[in-house]
Amino acid sequence: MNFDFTDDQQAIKRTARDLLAQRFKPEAVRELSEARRYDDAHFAELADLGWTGIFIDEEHGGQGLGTVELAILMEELGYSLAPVPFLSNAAAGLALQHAGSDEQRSRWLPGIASGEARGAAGLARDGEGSLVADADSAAVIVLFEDGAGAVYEAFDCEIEPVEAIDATRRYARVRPSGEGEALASDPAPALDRIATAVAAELTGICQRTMEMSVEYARERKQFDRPIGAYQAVSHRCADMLREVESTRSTTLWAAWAAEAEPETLPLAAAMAKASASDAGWNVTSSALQVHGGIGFTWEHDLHFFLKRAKVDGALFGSAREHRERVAELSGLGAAVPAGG
Amino acid sequence: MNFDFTDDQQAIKRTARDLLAQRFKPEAVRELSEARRYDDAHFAELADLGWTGIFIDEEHGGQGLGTVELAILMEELGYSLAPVPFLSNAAAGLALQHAGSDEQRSRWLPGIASGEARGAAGLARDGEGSLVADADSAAVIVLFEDGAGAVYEAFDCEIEPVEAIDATRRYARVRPSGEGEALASDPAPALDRIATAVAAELTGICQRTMEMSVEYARERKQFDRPIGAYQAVSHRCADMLREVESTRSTTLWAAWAAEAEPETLPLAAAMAKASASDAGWNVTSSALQVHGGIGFTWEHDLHFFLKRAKVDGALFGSAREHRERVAELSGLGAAVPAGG
Amino acid sequence: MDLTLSPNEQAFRDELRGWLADNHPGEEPTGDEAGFAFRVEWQKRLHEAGYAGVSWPEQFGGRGATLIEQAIYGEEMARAKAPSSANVLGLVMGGPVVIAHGSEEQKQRYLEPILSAEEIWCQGFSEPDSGSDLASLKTRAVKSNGGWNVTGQKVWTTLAHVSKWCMLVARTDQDAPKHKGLTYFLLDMEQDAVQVRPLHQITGEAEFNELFLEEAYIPDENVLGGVGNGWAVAITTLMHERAGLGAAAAASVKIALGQLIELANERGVAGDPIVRQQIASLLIEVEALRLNAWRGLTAIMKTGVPGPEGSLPKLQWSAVNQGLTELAVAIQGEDGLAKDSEWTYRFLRARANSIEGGTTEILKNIISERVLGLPKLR
Amino acid sequence: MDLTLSPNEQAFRDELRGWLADNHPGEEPTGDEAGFAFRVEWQKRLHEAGYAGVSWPEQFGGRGATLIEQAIYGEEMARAKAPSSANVLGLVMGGPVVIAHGSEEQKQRYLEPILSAEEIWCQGFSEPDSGSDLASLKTRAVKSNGGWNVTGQKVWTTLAHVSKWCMLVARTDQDAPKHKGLTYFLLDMEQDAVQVRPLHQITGEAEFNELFLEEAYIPDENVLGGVGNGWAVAITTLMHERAGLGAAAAASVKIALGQLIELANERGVAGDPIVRQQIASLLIEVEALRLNAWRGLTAIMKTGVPGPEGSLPKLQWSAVNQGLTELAVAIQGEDGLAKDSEWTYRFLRARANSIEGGTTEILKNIISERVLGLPKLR
Repeated sequence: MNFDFTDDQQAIKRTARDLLAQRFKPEAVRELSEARRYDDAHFAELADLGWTGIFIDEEHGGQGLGTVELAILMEELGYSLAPVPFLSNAAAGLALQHAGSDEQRSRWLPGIASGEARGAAGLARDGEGSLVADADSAAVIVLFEDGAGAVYEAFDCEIEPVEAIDATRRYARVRPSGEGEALASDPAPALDRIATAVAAELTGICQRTMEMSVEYARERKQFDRPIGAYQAVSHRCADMLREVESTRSTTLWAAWAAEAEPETLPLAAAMAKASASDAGWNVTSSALQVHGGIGFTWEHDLHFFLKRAKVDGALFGSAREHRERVAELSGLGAAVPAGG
Repeated sequence: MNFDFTDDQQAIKRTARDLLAQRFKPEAVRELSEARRYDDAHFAELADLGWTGIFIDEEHGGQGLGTVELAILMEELGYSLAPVPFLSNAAAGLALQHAGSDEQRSRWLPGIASGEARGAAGLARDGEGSLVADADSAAVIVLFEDGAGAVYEAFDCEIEPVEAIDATRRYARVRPSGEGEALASDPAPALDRIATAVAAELTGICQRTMEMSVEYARERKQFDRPIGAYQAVSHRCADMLREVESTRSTTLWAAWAAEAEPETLPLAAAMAKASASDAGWNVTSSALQVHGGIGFTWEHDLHFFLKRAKVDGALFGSAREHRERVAELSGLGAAVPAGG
Repeated sequence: MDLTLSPNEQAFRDELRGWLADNHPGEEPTGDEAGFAFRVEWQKRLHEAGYAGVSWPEQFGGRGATLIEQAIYGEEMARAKAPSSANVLGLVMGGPVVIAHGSEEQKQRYLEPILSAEEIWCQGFSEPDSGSDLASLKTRAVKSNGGWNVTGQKVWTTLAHVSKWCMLVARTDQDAPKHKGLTYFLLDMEQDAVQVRPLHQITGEAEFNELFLEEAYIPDENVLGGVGNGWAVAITTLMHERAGLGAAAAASVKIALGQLIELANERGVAGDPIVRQQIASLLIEVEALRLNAWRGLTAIMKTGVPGPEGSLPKLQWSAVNQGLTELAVAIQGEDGLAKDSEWTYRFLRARANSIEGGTTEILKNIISERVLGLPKLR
Repeated sequence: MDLTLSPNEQAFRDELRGWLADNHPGEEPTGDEAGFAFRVEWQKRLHEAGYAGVSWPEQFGGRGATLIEQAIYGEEMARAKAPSSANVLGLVMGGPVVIAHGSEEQKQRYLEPILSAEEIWCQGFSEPDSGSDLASLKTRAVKSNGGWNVTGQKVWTTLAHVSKWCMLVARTDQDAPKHKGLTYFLLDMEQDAVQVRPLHQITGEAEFNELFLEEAYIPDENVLGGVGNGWAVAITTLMHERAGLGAAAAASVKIALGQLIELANERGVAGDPIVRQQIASLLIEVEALRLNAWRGLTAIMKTGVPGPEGSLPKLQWSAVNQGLTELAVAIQGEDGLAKDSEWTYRFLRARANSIEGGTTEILKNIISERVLGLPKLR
């Protein structure tokens, strides 16, 4: 029983923390976000480092590592709030890696791993994806609906950009014209990994905004005391820690289970995403309250984190939807459709 | 627009506060509760004062006053935690007064008003009342089920005492043998008034336990400060005030509407009971946390309040049930049966 | 106890309601300048009808409305979705503070242009380092020929860019203790020493401004309430900011809840047991807020002092408004996250509700210390 | 990262699980005395099998189990619903503190009877006026021929009525500052100067006692860790109280959640969307608690210091246990309010969870000051 990362995993985390801190200084994140654009050099660099293919088979140009390594990267990408089309590409990769046919994998995974033909993925309703991250720069798009997945060539889809409240990432509405090609197998193992990856990103966002809050609460003085000396603030920060660490624990558990204990993955992933979606909003909005007026200004960086956390909370299933899944997997019987 | 009580109403409140403070000193409440018994002299005195018939027509031996006056008494009875079979007798009286036939009223109301032939009332399921206050000392019992009400002679019912967690009041399971006699009209106006009366009692319980908490937080010192100087405690007390005053406001509104604006009563009563059921538990359990270890001891009086608040919260509908009713009355369509 | 309106209150409401039906100017045009011009016109019309400064005594051009009438006024304006007045701070704070602390000359000079919206007012209290702790403000005023030179920075000054006058609190005595040594000034915004910079909020809009003062000049006659009395004068202003707002807030939140219920029906989740519980909780909290506000007013009118319930509406309003906008966004799922979706702005804007006009933490301090009598944290 | 048990850990668990299957003594008999005798027998059996004091070094009759093994031990005991040991405080606190601070003689004298349950131990720390603020305790020890006379009152002393020894902290120097001048004693309970009075809790049971000391005598050789070092010694005891409890707590709460799910099915509300959300939230919180506890242990084993997550389990346990018992009562409606209904006792008992062993407020202070490094309130 050991929660520690291996030396390799620790190296990945350190590298990611250092590199992303340099590439995505607050000014850089702000500039890209205000323009709602990416810098291709950023993504190219991550691809060269092999991050984009970290969990993809070596035969398809990846590193053949697992979901734990992906989660480590995702947490750091969330911590740095990197505006880079990584998550959606990884999501498409996970879909093809874990639910694609041999043919589908050998056709798409190399481009996803190298970043030369990126993928995007999202949930669909009536065949249409209403909020798919980075669909506008993808070569292949995977849409999930009712426990099935379909693969589309991007040029077979009508892709209408959507400006979400989260300006650190590009989103689009995706209307496939053709039928697309069904994923070969049950997409659940892929969806569970994707949910885990989003939970990891949220963990990083929460960790960062908690640190910003603690830092501010130490410095900011009101009534001749640092506000962090008041329990209204300090206990709020303690509650943030509870949510951050609980989300990290369940997320690492799910990431570990993905390869080491697959029978546990569905429950662990649902718990991780439910916990992360709630924490994402609770921690970032609580951080805004700690910062007071300044945290409500555009000039302060907090809102970029808060808005991405809000969107991440909904991507690939809300807290409520994942809790419902937890109930179903825990002896409470089949789900009752919302609306009774 | 005026929330103030009339001079008469203020006189009733003052008298009740003073009298009950004398009759129901903490030692007296403790002694009666630990024995799970009443002192008949107490009830007789309240009957002589006309409290038992305060809302009953004069022609039936009552004072012909309204729900506001009843609510004033109920709040004070809750504040003093008087162990006396008042609520259930009043509930039966409200049922007969507002849903009984002329014959039913003239038969039962005089005994309820004088206290010589007391009533009891409760909700039933499959014809059986599982927790009816003071059924064991009642001459007439009213059971409500599925929007209808039936009146039973006590001797037509099997009455099995139930020891509830609330030791300040006697309870029983009621199994009618006969059919009973249906209430003449829709019992809703009666049930709304009963819910309002219970909400008023909860308001008094919350007010009292809030005062106990504030008092304790002023006196109790830890780390060389009164604990009330710590925001973890003082903000907890501020939250108690929010719940107490909000419950009082909605309860007074419902009590006023009962006679002055009947079309508003259903919504107001549901809001009052929902608010009161939540506040009853939140405020008393929060008071226990403020008191710390001593509040967890039997020797401290707090638990008597906490336990009655818990039972009152369930009597005549839980917070959730009344919120569901609020939703139904507010443009969200018909209720969906719990369980989907 | 009578929760219906008295004949006089009824008459006041019916007259106002009728007037609004005939005079409502319709939707506010988009664009800051057009919107502002529109609100100026609207205020002029209100003024002509005697509906500007309803709380002001009649001798100063007001209507001398009772607290109840003021609350009715707020409710009716919200009900009718009437635009706000261009000079809202002048009407709600400026006028009342001049009436309470001003000299005869000051009353003659300032009051009428406030009512007519010819001179717009803004408020210069908060500073970057003085948010909740107002008395720690650093902006300093130095005596100089027949007046004062003021240097410092203010923030959250709504309307500063269109204002003629700023209610400014500055430190005139560096040596006096925190709460002493402050003075309340009326600053003429039309001078180069005053720089206004828009302050963008997380919604992207610039509802507020920052104010930079570099030796701005204020003549002695623009001191309000006497040198060194700034704290006392400012407090009365803030009192006026609170009074009667509860009822208006409740009315507008009730309208928002109605829209939320519409949304739930449109989205087919009105039957969802969880959504029903959430909306019911909000409905109950709003009703409690409304009733607490009215109870507070009747207590003041009866006893002169607000009851405990009067301290709650601001707290409740911010919680309810945040809760209902969050729920509205949640109900829309992914659609609710689009930047320009109907509810998104209100959802983001609501985050400030628990900060502006007294943070939730400060309000709970006030309740526990002044209402419950708990010891102050020393 | 490997969340499976290592071969050694696996072997430890399998051996224990097998032993429990063969040796579980069944249901504890009702009645305090019968129950206590039962737990004494049970501890003797554990001791014979080397399962008493698993955390103690082998040279002192323990098993020298790693933190992980201690956690496994806690989990397995909870899983098997094994009774607790009669001398739980002696095993968890008494032995470890004697081992850490005791002299050779003291180790010889005290350790074996703790393991064998021949001498029961209790803890005399809290006082009526010193709950969270332990260092303010007033019980005073005055030097007198070859020992100390102790006078004062202690509270929450579980097992005092059957104890031979009390871990007592008393003030030996009235003039020294609060945290100094305290001394840690081993008090012989078998003397008239020690009066034990049962303390009834809101459940009606008397799980705790009050302790009244009137010039109780303690010989010098019963001082532990030296005169004046009481605070430091007591802190190590409290540390031992925490370590490894998280995993055991998670295991027992998981069992309770299983019973709650059964109840929901029996009562026909397992399909209720609201109940499902509530139970799911509890399941998630328990899993997080379990994982945080294990993460904390692996962090200590790797680095020697607990990670931030290690400070959370007690906080989470009390919230979850209160939440699940409240929900169990709510699900039963009016039936759940009967004094003797299955869940009622647990529901009322749970109110103390956020107070005993460190109030939620104190734990959040510790987290914000020691884990997050926020300034201490001065």
